[in-house]
Amino acid sequence: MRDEQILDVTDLTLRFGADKSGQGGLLAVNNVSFGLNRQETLSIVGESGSGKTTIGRCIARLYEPNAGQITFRSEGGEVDLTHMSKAELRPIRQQIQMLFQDPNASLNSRMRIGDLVAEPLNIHRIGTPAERRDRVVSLLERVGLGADTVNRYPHQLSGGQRQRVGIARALTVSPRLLICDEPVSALDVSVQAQVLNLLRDLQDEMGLSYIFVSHDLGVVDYISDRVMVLYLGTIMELATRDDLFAAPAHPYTRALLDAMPSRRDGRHRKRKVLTGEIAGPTLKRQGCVFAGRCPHATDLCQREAPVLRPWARNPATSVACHHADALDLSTEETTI
Amino acid sequence: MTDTVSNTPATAAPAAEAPLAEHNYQLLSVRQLMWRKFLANRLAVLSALVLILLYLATIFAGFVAPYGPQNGKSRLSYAPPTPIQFCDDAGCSLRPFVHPVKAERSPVTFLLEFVADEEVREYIYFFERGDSYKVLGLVTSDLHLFGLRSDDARIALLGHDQRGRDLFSRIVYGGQVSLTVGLIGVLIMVMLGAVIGALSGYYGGWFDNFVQRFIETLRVFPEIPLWMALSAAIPPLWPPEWVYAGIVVVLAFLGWTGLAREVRGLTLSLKKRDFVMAAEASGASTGWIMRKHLIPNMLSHIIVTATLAVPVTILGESALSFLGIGVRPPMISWGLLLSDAFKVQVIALYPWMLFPAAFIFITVLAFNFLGDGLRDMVDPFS
Amino acid sequence: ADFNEAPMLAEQTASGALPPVEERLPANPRVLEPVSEVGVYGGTLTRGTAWLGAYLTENFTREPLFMWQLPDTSVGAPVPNLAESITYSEDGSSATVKLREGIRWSDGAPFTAADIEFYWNDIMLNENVAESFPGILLVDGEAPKLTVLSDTEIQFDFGKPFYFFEEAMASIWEIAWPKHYMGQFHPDHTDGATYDDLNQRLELQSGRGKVTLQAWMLDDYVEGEHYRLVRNPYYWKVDTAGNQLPYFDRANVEMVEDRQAVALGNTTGKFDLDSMWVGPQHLGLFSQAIQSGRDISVIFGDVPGMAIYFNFDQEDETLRNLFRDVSFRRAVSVAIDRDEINNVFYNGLLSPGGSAFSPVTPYFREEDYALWASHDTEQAKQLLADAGYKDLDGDGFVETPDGESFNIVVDVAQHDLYTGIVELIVTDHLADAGIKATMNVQDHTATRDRFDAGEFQMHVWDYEGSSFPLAQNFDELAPGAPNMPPFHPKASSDPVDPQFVTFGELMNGATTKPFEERKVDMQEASRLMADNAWIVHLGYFERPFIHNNRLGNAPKRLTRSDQVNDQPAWQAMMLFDATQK
Amino acid sequence: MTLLSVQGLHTHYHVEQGTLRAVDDVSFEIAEGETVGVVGESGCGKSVTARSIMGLLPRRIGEIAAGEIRFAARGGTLDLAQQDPLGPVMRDIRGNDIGMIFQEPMTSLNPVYTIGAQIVEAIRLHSDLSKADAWAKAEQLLERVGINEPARRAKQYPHAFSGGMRQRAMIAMALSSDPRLLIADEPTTAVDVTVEAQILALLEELKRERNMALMLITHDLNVVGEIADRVIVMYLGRVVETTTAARVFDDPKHPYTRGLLASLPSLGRRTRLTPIEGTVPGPHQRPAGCPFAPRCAQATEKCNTQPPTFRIDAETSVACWLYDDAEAGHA
Amino acid sequence: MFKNPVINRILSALFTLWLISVISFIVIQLPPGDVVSNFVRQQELISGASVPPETLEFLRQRFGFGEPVYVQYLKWIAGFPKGDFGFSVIYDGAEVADIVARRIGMTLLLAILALFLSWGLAIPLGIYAATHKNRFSDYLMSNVALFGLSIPDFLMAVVYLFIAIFVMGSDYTGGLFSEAYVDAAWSVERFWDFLKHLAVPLLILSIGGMAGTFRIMRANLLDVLGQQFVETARAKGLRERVVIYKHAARIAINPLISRLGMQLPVLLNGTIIISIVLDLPTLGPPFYRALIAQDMYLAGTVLMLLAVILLIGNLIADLLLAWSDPRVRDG
Ligand SMILES: Nc1ncnc2c1ncn2[C@@H]1O[C@H](COP(=O)(O)OP(=O)(O)OP(=O)(O)O)[C@@H](O)[C@H]1O
Ligand SMILES: Nc1ncnc2c1ncn2[C@@H]1O[C@H](COP(=O)(O)OP(=O)(O)OP(=O)(O)O)[C@@H](O)[C@H]1O
Ligand SMILES: [Mg+2]
Ligand SMILES: [Mg+2]
Repeated sequence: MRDEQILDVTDLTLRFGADKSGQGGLLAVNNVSFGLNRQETLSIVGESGSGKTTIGRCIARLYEPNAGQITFRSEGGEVDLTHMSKAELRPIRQQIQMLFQDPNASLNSRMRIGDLVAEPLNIHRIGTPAERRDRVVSLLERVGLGADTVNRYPHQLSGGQRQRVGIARALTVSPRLLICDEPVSALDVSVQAQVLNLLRDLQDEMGLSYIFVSHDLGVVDYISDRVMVLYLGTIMELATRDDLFAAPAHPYTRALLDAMPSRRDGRHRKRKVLTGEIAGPTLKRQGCVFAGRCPHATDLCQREAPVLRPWARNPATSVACHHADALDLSTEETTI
Repeated sequence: MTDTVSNTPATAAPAAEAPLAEHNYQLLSVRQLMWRKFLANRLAVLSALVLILLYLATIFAGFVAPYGPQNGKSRLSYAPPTPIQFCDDAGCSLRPFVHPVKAERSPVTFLLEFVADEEVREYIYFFERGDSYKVLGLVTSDLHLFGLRSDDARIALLGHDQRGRDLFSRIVYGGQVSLTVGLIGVLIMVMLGAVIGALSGYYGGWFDNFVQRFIETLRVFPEIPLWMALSAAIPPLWPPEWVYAGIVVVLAFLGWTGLAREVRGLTLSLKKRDFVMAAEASGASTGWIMRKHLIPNMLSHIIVTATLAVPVTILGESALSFLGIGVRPPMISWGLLLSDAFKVQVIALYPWMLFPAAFIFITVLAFNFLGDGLRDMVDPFS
Repeated sequence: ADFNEAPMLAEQTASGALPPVEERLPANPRVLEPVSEVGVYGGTLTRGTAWLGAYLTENFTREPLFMWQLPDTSVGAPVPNLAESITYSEDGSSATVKLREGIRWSDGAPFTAADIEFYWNDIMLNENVAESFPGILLVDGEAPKLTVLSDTEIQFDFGKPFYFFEEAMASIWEIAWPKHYMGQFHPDHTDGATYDDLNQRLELQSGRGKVTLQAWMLDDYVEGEHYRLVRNPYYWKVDTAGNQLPYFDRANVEMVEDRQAVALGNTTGKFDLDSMWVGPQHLGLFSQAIQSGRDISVIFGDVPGMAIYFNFDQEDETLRNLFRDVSFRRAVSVAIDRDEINNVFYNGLLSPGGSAFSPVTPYFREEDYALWASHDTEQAKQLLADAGYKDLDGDGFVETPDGESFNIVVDVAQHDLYTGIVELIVTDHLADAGIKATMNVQDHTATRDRFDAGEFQMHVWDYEGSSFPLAQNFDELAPGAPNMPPFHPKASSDPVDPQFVTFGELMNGATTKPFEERKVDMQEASRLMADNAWIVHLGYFERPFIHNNRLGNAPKRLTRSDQVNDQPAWQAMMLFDATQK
Repeated sequence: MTLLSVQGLHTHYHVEQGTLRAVDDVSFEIAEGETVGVVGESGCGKSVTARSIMGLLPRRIGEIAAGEIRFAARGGTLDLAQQDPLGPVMRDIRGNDIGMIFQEPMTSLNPVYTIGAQIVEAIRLHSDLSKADAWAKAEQLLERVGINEPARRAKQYPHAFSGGMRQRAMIAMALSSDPRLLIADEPTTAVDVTVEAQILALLEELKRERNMALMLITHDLNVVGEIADRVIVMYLGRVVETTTAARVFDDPKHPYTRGLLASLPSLGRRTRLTPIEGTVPGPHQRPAGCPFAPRCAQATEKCNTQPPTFRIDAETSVACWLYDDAEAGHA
Repeated sequence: MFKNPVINRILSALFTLWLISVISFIVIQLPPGDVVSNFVRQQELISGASVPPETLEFLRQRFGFGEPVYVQYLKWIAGFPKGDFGFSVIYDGAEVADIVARRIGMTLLLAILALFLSWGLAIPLGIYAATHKNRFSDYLMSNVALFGLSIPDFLMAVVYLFIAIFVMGSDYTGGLFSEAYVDAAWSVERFWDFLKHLAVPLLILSIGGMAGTFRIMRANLLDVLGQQFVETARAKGLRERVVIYKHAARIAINPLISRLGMQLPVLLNGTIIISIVLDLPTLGPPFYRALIAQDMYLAGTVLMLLAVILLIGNLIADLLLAWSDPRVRDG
C-alpha cells in the first residue's frame, strides 16, 4: 500500500511572464521531476525564492506549468493534471488539497468558520446540508476545535486555531494528497508542535500523502520521509530524510545543514556561514546554479549544468552535482 | 527561604481584569465589529440620520411639502419667509399661526413690499388637506404634513420665489431630482465600475490593458467640462424625465472609472490572496469565487467609494443645472432652484433664495461624513 | 474759426498731421441740438455687451442718408443725415437725393456719390459678395435703380410710387462704403483681388471700420473680448456751439459673460450705459444699487413685450390645423394671465394688451389693443370646446376633435425674462385652460434656427417690428415669400385663412401709398392681426434702461432701439463726461 | 559591571478596548559586553520592553506606568524611564549609547535616501565629523559589516540592496557611534537561514570586538542558545525565567520553558513533540495569578497568585511556585 | 509590450492622446446638424449676410462634411500640425486656435497658482493634523476640510460677488483688472491690481483643492509614520522634527505628486466654473458659450486641450515622482 505511487512529476518547468514560446521571463521551476507515494511526506526545502511554493501550486494547478507532466493516480485511475481543463479538474481537486502558510490570509475573514470548512463540500455539492454540518463539526473536533467554533469568525481565533481550521477545511473532501506550503512557519513554537503532531496523526489515520514545503530543517527532519533540496528552481538533491541528514550528497545541502542552528552533545555548535546570497532568479543560467557560492566549484561547474542523477554512493539519493561522487560531506568539518 | 521579591509595585495587577467583557468583544462578527465602529463615529451617524430624513422627505415630498411645486401666487412674488408665531399683539395661542401678507408695489423701486395683516390669524394645522399629489407615483392623496386652512394666507417656511411659490415645497420636490441623481448615478456607476473593474482585474490580459488605457483617457478629461459637453448634447426636446435620465447617465458614464480602478486593484490583490487560492484549489468556479470571496470582500470598499461618489455626482448635477445644461423645468432640482438665485440682486434682496444651496451643502457634507465614517468602518480590524 | 475741435486732435492739427478743423468739416455740417447742454471733450465711453459682433459698433452710431430723430423717434419724420435734401418726382416713383458737400471719410478721402454707388451696385447687388440687399428697400421685390447724377446727387427709380423711401432709408445701417479703400479688394476694381478675400473684409472689425463715416473709428478689435474705437477726426457733425462731435475721445465695447454681467457692470460704473441687455428683471438690482449710493439713473422707454408665434405651416397635420384655428389662438391669448405676468416679471410696468401695432405708431387704436387680451380661463375653455377641442380622456388636457392628444413644444431662447414667463404660461396658464404644452429652452441662435427653418411649433421672442411694422424685413426673418409676415414661414403652401391674405395685401401695399391712405390700411391690418391673434402678444411695457450719472446729455426717455429697426437709441456722439465740466 | 538594569517595569498601552498591560513587572540586568537573549512567544512583550528602554513607545498610546530603567550612561547612571522620550537626553542616548535594529530589513531604511546618507546622518548626529570624514567612516562601517565595494554601495538606495545587505547596513548604522548596548529586535526572523547565520556571526564578532552588550530579542530558542550568554524567557508580559544559555537547554526550570523546549523540533529529533497544551490567552485575558497556570500541568492552588521571582542560584531565577523553597533573591 | 518603461510610458501617452482626440471629436459630432450649416445660418442671422457659395464649398471641403465620419475626423486632425483646429461660430468664424491661444495662459496660470496655494496650505496642515492625530485640532481640521469639499465652487463665487458689490461696495464685477489697468503696461501697480482681482478666484479655487490635498497628505503621513524606517530614524536619536520632515513628510509627499494628475483636473474644473461666474478671461467662458450655442469645434477643441494639458500634467507628475523617488527612478 505505502509503495503505491500517487503522484509523478516529470520535467516540471514554469517561467513567470514567459512569452508565447515559453521562453524568457523568470524561471521559477526548472525541470523538476519527482514522485510521491501513498502516505509519504516529501519535503521541499530551499531558500526564499527557490520555487518551493511554485511547485506546490503547480501540482494544485493554481499555476499553469510551461512544460512537464504531473500524473496523479486517484481511485478513478491515472490522470495527467497538466492537460486537464478546469471542469475536468474539479473532481480531482477533491483529492488534492492545499494548506497555506499564513492562516490569516488563507481564511476569508468575512466567512464563518463553519462556512469556511464546509466550502469545499458546498462547491462540490457533496451531501445534504445536514450531512455537511455533521462532517464539519466532526472534523473540527478532530483537529481539536470545539463545535462552537462553527459560528465564529477567523479573527476570533488564535493563529494555531486558524491553522487547524485550514487543516479541517482541507480534509472535508477526504483528499489523498495535501500540499502544505510552510504550514507552521508563522506559528509560535508551542503551537507549531501541536500542528505538526496533528498533521502526523492525520496522515496515519487517513493515509494522506504530504508535500511539505518548509525552510526550517528542524521541522523537515521531524516530519518528512523524503526531502527535496531546491536551489533557484532546480533540484539539488532528492533523498530520504535519514540519508540526507546523515550524509548529504550536495554541497548546498551541506551548507544548509551547516547554517542550521543545532545542538550536539548538549552544546550549540557554531554555525558555518555560507558566503554570498542567493542570486536573483533572472540571472543568466550557465553551468551549475549554485556554482557562484559553492566552495567546491570548479571550471566545469561554471560551464556545464549538472543533471540530477542517482548518487554513486547511495543510489536511493539523487543529486545534481558534478563532484558529488568525489566529495565527502557527511561531516560538517569541511572547509568553507 | 521563601521570601518573595518585593519589587512588585502596588500598582500591579489586582486580580482578574474583567476578562469577560473582553471575551465578548472578541466574539463579535465582522459585521458587528463594523457596526460598532460606525456607531462610534458620531458625525457619520448624525449624517446618516440627516440623509435618512432628507430621503424620507423626498419620497413623501407631496406629504411633506405644504403646496404643490407649481402652486404660486403672483401677488407673493419674492415674499419673504412667513414667520411662525405663537404670540402677537392679540395674545398667545398654543396652535402656531401666521399672518397673511399684503403686497404693494413701491412707486420708487417698482418692487413689491409686503406688510403683514396683524388683524388676521391663520392657524397652522397638521395633516391638512391641500394640493393633491401622488405618493410614489401611485396613490393620489391630498394630505399634507402641515398647512393652513384658508387660501388667503400662505405659509412659506423658506420664503417665496419669483412666482410666489413656496420655496420650501419646491426644495422638497427638488430633492427628488437632486438626491436621486446621486444615488441612481452611483448605482449605474457601481454596476459599470464593479463589473468592468472586476473583470479587468480578474482576467487581465489585453482586455485589462484596453480598459486601463480607456480609463486613463477618460480620467484626463476634466470631468465638469466633459459633463458639460455631454449634457449640452442631450436633445433639448426630450421630455424632462428623459433629460434627467440623460444627465444621470452622463454623470455615471464619467464616474465609473474611479471605481473600476479601485475594484480592479482590489481584485488583483484579492485574487493573489491565499483564501482565493484555497477556494480555487478546492475546485471553485470563477463564479463561485466572485460571489463568495471577491465580492463580499470588496463590497465594503465599493460601498465606501460609492458613498463618496454620491456627493460628487450631486454637485455635478447642481453645477450643470446651475449653468442651465442640467434638468429642465418643470422638473426641479436644487441646482436649478439655485440658478434662480444666481443674480446679485436676488441675493441682495431675497437672500432666502439661497436656501437650496444650504440643502446641497448639507447633503453633500452628510455624504462626505458618512463616507468618511464608512471608510473607517471598512477595516474593522485596524 | 467758428468750429472747435477736441484737444486730442488740436495737437495733431498743430503739428500739421491733420488739416485744420474747418477743412475737415463739410461746408454744411449736420448740427445736432444737445439734449440738455453743450458738452466737453475727452474721456472714454464704455459699454458692455454679452455678445460681440460687428453689429455693436454699428449700434454706436449709424450713418444712413436719412435718420430718425433721436432720442425719441416718435416726434416726427426722418431728417436728412448724409443727405441734405430729397425731391420726389411727381408720381413718387423716383427721388433725387442731394448729399452734404465736403464730407470726408475718416482717413480724409472725400465722400461722394460714387461711394454710394459702389456699395449699392458692387457690394449689395453683387451676387459674389456676401452682403445682401436689405429687404426694406425692395419695391415689389426689386431693388430701386440708382443713377449718379453728380458727386453729390443721386437718383433712385422705384418703378412705382414709394413714399416710404425716407423711412426705409432711416432704417438701414449704412449706405456707403469707401470705394477708395474697399475698391482695392474688389475684383471689379482691382486686378488680382478675389471675392474670397473681399468677403473676409466685409466686417467693420476686419479693417473696414478704420475708414468710416461714423463718429468713432476702429482702433483695436479682439474677438470675444472687446472693441476699442477712437474718434473720427473727420466726423461731420457739430453741436450748436460749433464743436466737432463726438465729445468722447474714445468708445469701448467690452464683452462680458451675460446679461447679468452687463447689468452688474452698469451698476458698478464699469460701463456707462445700456439699452440692449438690461430689462425689468434688473430693476431690483438697480434700485438696490441706487439705495446703496451708486450714482446711476434708470430711464424708461416704451417697448413691445414678449410674443408667441405659431407655425402655420407645421408639418404635423394635427398641430397645423390647431394653429390655423382662430379659436385655439384666441383661447391661448385669453388663457394667459397678463396681469400675473406683469406683477411677477414686469414689475407692474406692462400694459397688458394684444397684438396691435405700437402706440408710438400712427396706426394704433385702443380697441384693437384690447382684443382677446383679458385673462379668462373659462372663455378659453369655451373657445376650445366650441371649436371641438375637449378633454375626452379626463387627463385635464383637451384632445382634437378626432380624439388625438397633443403636446405643443414652445421654443424659447435662454433669456432671463422670457424663460420664466414661458414657464409660467406653459405650466400654469395653458394647463389651466386644458392646453398641454412643453417649454423648450435653447440657446438663442438654436431657437432662431428652428424658427427660420420653420421647424418650430410655437416660438417665443420679442414682438418684433410692431413699433415700426413696415420697416420689418420680413423676408429676412422668414424664408417664405417676400414681404410676408414672419409667422407663416412656408408661405408657399396653402394660405392660412382669407383674412391673412388680406392682411398681407394691406401690408404690402402700404409702402406705396401716401401717409393718410397708408394709415387707414395699416389700422385695418392692425385690427386684423389683433382679432385673429396670429401672434399672441403680452403688451407694451415701460422698459428700464440704465446709465451712469457721469454722462451728460443723457436723454430723459428712450426709444428702444428696435422701434427703429436697431437704430442707436442714444446719440452717443452727444454724450460727454459731465464730471469733467 | 551592570550596564542596564530594568526593575519592575510596567508598560501600559492605552488602546480602544482599554488599557493593555503589555509589560507587567519585568526586571532584568545586562552587564557590559554581555549578550542577553530574550525569548518568548509572539505578543509576550519582548518588543515593548525594548521600546520602553529606547523611549520609543508610541506617543499617546504607550506609557511606562512604573519601574526603573537604569542605564550606566557615560556621565553616570540615568533612569531612562524618567526621561522625556523626545528630550535631548534620550535623543543623545538613542543611537549614541544604545543602538537598535529591527526585524524587517526591507522597511527599516528610508527608501529615498542613499544608504550612505542615512549612515552619515547617524554618524554626524553624535559626532563633529566633517561630512567627508563621516562618509569615509560610513564606508568603513559598511566594509566592516561585510559589504563589498562600500564606496559604490554607499551611494545606492535601499531598494538596490538585498534583504541581508539591508540588515547589515542597519547594523552598520546602529554601530556608527559605538553604542555600548545594541538592541536587536528579531533581526533575523525575516531572512533565510543562511543569511541568518551570517548576521548572527557578524553580530557576535562585532560585539566581541567592541565589548558591546547585546540584547537579542528572538523567538527562536536555538538562536539564543547559540550566541547568548544569558537568556530571559518571557510569557504574557512577564519574565518567567532568567538563566544562562547553556542551562536553558540542559536544565530548564520553569514549566513554560520546559514546554517550549519540548515543542521544539530540531535536527535529529524524531520522537513525538510534546506541545504545551492550550493557547496563549489574549493580552486582555491575563489570568489573575501566574500567567502560565492555566496551561501548566503542574499548576496548583497556589498558582492562582502571582509567584515572585525565586533565585535558584547566581545565574538562574524563576517565577514559579515550584521553587518556593529556593532562595528568593534579586533577579 | 516593450521592455523599456520610458518607451512604454510614451507609447501609452500617445495612445491616450489619440483616444483624447477621438473622444473630443465625438463630442463635436454629438449635436445634430453639421457645423458649417449652423455657421451659415448664424451668419445670416447676425449680419444679414449670406455666406458665398465658394466659402461654403471651402468649408465643406476643409472639414469633409457629407463624407464618412472617419474622413471628417482625419480632416480635422490633419489641421493640428498647422495649428488649425477649426473655426468658431460664435466668434464670427474666427480660428479656434486664436481664441484658445489667448486664454490658455490665464487658465493655466490660475490653475497652477491655485495648485501652489492649495499645496502651500494643505501640506503643513496635513503634517500638523497627522502628527496630532485624534486630537481636537486634527478632528477640527479634518472636518473643516470636508466642509471645503462640500461647498460648490459656483456658489462661493456668487456669494462672493454679492459680498463684494453690496456688502463691501467694491466695484469688482469679475475680470482680472480694474478699468484703469486693463490696457496699461505691466507695472507694480498693475500687478498689484491683478493680484487683488485674482485673490478671490484663487482663494475659492484653492479651498476646494486644498481639502482633498490635506486629507491625502494626512493619510499618507499617518501611513508613513507607521513604517519601520521612521522608527529607525528615531532610534538613531534624530529630533522628532527631523524625523517627521526629513524622513516621513518627504515620502508622504510623493503620492501627492503622483496625485497631481488628479488634483489638476479638480482645479481646472473649478477654474472653468469660477470663470464663468466671475467672468475671468480663461477658457471657461468661451467653452460654456460654445456649448450653449453648439459651437462644437471651439467646445471640442477646448475640451481636448484641457485633456492634453492634464495628460502633460500627469507626465510631469510622473517625471517629478521619478525624480523624487529613487525606487521609481530606477524602475
Ligand atoms: N506570481 C508570480 N509572478 C511572478 N513571479 C513569481 C510569482 N510567484 C513567485 N514568483 C517568483 O518565482 C520565484 C519562486 O517563488 P516561490 O514563491 O516559489 O519561492 P519560495 O521558494 O516559495 O519562496 P518563499 O520561501 O519566500 O516562499 C521567486 O523568484 C518569486 O519571486
Ligand atoms: N502599538 C500597539 N498598540 C496596541 N497594542 C500593542 C502595540 N504594540 C504592541 N501591542 C501589544 O502589546 C503586547 C506586547 O507586544 P510586543 O510587540 O512586545 O510582543 P513581542 O513579544 O515583541 O511579539 P512578536 O514576537 O510578535 O514581535 C501584545 O499584546 C501586542 O498586541
Ligand atoms: Mg513560498
Ligand atoms: Mg516583537
